[in-house]
Amino acid sequence: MSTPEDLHRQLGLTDEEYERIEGILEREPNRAELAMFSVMWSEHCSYKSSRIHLKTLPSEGPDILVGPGEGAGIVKVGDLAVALRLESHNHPSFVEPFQGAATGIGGVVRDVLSVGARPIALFDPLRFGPLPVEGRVPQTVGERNRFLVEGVVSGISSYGNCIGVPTVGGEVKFEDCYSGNPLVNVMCIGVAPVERIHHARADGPGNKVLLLGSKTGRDGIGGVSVLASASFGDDDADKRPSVQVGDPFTEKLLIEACLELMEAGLVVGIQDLGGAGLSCATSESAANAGNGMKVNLEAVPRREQGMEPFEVLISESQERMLVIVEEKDAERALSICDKWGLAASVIGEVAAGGRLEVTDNGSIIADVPAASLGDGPIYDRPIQAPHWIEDLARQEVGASPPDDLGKTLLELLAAPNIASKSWVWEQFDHQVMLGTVVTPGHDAAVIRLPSSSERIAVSTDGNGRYCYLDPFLGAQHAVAEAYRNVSAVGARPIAITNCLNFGNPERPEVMWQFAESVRGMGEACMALGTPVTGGNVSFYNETSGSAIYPTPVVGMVGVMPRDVIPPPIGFQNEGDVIALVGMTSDDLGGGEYARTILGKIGGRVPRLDLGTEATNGTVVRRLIELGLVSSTHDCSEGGIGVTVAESCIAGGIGASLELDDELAPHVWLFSESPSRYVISYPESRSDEVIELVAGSNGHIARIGAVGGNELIWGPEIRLDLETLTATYKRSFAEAMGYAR
Amino acid sequence: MKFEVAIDVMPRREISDPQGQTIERALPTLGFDGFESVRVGKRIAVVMEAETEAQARDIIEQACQRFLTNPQIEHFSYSLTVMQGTT
Amino acid sequence: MKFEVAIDVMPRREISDPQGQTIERALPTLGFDGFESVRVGKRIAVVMEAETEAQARDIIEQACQRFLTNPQIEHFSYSLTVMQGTT
Amino acid sequence: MTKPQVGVVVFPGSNCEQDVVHAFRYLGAEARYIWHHETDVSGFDVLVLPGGFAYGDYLRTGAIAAFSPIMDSVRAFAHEGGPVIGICNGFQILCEAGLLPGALRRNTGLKFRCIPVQVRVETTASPFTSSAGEGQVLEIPINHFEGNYFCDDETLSVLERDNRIAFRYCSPDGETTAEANPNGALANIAGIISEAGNVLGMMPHPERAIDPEVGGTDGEVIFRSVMAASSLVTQG
Ligand SMILES: Nc1ncnc2c1ncn2[C@@H]1O[C@H](COP(=O)(O)OP(=O)(O)O)[C@@H](O)[C@H]1O
Ligand SMILES: [Mg+2]
Repeated sequence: MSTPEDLHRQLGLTDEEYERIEGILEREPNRAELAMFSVMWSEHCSYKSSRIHLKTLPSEGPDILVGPGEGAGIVKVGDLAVALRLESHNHPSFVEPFQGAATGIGGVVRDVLSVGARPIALFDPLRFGPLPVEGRVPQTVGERNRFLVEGVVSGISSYGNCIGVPTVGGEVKFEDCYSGNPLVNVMCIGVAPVERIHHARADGPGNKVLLLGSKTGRDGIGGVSVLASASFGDDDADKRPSVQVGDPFTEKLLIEACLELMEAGLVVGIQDLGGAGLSCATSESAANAGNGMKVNLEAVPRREQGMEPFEVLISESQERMLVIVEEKDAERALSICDKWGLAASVIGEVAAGGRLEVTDNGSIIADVPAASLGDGPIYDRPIQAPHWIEDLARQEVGASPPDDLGKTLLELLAAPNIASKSWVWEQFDHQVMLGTVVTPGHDAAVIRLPSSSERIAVSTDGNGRYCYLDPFLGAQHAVAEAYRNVSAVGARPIAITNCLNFGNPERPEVMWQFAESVRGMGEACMALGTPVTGGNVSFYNETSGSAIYPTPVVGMVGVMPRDVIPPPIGFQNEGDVIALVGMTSDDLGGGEYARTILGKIGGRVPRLDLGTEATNGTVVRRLIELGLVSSTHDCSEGGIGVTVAESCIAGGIGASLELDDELAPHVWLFSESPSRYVISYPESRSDEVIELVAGSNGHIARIGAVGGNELIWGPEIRLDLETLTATYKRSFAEAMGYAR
Repeated sequence: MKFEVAIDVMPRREISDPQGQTIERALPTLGFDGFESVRVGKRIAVVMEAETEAQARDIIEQACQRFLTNPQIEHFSYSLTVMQGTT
Repeated sequence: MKFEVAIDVMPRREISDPQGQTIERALPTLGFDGFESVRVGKRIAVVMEAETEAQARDIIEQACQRFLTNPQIEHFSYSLTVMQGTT
Repeated sequence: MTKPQVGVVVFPGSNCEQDVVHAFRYLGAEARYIWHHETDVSGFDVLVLPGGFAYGDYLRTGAIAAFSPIMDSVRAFAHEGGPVIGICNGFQILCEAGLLPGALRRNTGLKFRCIPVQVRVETTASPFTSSAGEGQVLEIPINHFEGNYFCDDETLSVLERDNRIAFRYCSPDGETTAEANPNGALANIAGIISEAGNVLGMMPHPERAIDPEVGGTDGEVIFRSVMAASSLVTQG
């Protein structure tokens, strides 16, 4: 049994934090209040360790309508507002991969809905420990990893497909460090007329507060169960589910009902219920409008009997939204919910004066200043560069060439990190809404917007291995690669959102990785003109004291006019010239060749010149706009070798590459120098292309020609298309245990 | 010996069961009254060979715990009968 | 009276059951031996109110035939118990 | 000529209704939504039950939706000879409602599949395929977890005898091979027609193969056929 004195510590609050709460309330908090503060002031809700760093990210620009702070960031595209949000659901997905990933989709969709946007696309950047085929981890660990991939993909498929929002892109990457801690990040894009953006604001004292969606159960309150065990005995603790079950059907109804409420002009303010449940939604929306709120807990529909008031207050039950409406509209709002078969009830009203007053059948449960819950502590945690950074950088990777370059290329194409992920995205409805102009499997997804002359292109990218070796540079690479992917389909990048996955921030090395990553990301975004519209921080990604690679993931949005046609990544015509935009140097460090072929994690992360990145991206976009190219493909993991092979496979046609006399063959083939694109165009267009690139200070070199049904490079590589295709397309399914 | 085993896997009570709830709401609209709660789980029907009943039970319990159910969200029960003419 | 009803819905025998087959194939690779056949169906657990047991059975049978199962591919059986203290 | 009037039924959980409406409008028809609680379908020439997850696909796909109030009107409309198309979830609902025989079970691969497939037109003697060529191969996407068509032997022989199999999964050159079957469907069946010939259920999504900007145009022939048939009826 815990004593009241150390209750706050068991809830994760420090003594100083507790004193601060007493100061705010001018008395001791009661149990419900303590529960609310402990959840709201947790790292997850308060961003207390990350805030001072996140502040430094550039967040303004001509295309930005709403920056960090709302449910989702918003950029302006033509007459439309495009909302974007990237979130993590790492831990829940480790515990129960199917439900964890499913509810992750549910959460990020509600974030986008909460700013008034209709969700139109989903992305799923994923990181797992290695599959058994790689032989990098013990068999049982590999099998567990495979089980996680299987479950996470099914969960996303089940939830995303049911709600009718297409999943059009993502990543699946494998590194040893994610075995005990997979990363399940999910991104949602939404769209709304500019004039219909909504905010999480409870304006207008007297307005009614509606709770709609699923009933409230004891979900997600495991962390504060000490409160109950302190008062009711321990056996109660197993009544609290550690896993939440998603209900995509209710989510779909929630989307339609909320959009109908907004279209009918009934919504004064709206907020999703996520972390900290009602506590957060009520206090935040009230505080955002400088108001308070009166909440009657007895009006909250419950899934279970005998719930304690504090449980109702902090429950994280899924598929719920809070909507503020004028009193006169409450009836109509309720009837719209009823039409969609959704439970809804008035649970309180907006009050002047700034206090959040919670009652349950007349008795006072909590009475706190609404703003104080969101106004948590902020820490400047100590940072220290880890001692191993320099050793890793000094590692020698790839001085001597492999015996058989052709075999090496095939091994890379078969590697789970590189092989086609069609096994994954074929389980996702990526076509519903008829907006997917460029489907998964290309550099970026291209989505057309309803009645608009613009389209958007979106890519998610992140390279944990680079960030492990150099978090500053690694984070810049994440931004640069996204920039390249978006440019490769012809779109002008305009903004990013991010999800920053790190270890325990109380450890100075982790905090250093975080600070460096944020600094790198900020500089890259500044240089490439893509401000940060918001993001999400996931700390404490570690098992038994060993942290994941620092893994910032970037979701980038670009725009392109409807009449610009995104080129395919596949080569198209016999005889076309293959050229490389950008320069290749010895950049095997930290790359896929070093990891997969040599089994080494080390070396120097490729240097990155952001000016060159911008120039080359601009050049490629210009080439696309003018219709000069037959294909474009960004060149990243696995270098020119993998990129050209992918273009052959996608186009169903071979290529012969010319020898390069400056770099060693394996370096030229597999180096991951950034800022490069492999393009192809008709010989007749050669002069125009070269002139345009040279005139923009870009670098372009002819590297071969399209044709035949083999990939040929000097005397050393001769691979027929069928072998390439089978290797690339089947390996992932096989690694997952599905021999097809 | 040959056994017939019927395993019932149900969502744990405190875990929400959207499927059951949706069916529960649908029943009265289809003219079926009186239903107070509906929960949906799985039934797994197994025929197996084991030396003894104790061994059969042991295998079933292990298979349930480790593979057939997820104890985080489900619980299971089972009944086992000896198949006639197989002893 | 209040009744607890457990309805078992199984795929019909002559119809293949890929889910059951997949589990059947997976079990030995996980070290579980002796399984000869596995079939997967649904279990629906119901609490209901009815005047008499006969009425309860009638409702359940109708609900199963018309709604809870698809007789083209499934068959059902059920067991019903009176809940204590509710007569 | 008046435009054909297409009614697209919306169940809670439907999610392809906007795509179907878009596709018909793109081809020059009038298309409107019908909420599942409505019962009046007068004025429509064609009814479509679109894809999605009506009632979350809980219990069985289509099982709950089959009891929606609109279904009696759909039944009456079909009874009077009006053309009805069920696509994917719509097909599942039509089977559950008894408007088409058989049932759709889980894909044998136990995975959801969203891929383009080829189907062979098995009959042109239907209002849904009259503009197609017999044996023509169409590429149309599928998007389902439960598309594994099943019926008993007797029903199958009746379907075959009466020319009521509309489409079968096939290879690009028109062979109905096992590899071309994406879900284990009996006899590679991708779509069937009712006894009276005016109700079509199919798993592939023709509405996803109509607007060239987001997929091929092979689905067009199906919608065009039914539009032509309905304008014949309208002009009557
Ligand atoms: N989990 C996933 N979900 C959906 N699409 C995916 C997923 N993983 C990979 N893809 C698709 O495969 C393409 C290639 O992935 P990746 O190799 O990570 O791309 P790149 O190297 O160009 O960033 C992505 O653009 C995406 O469309
Ligand atoms: Mg790419």
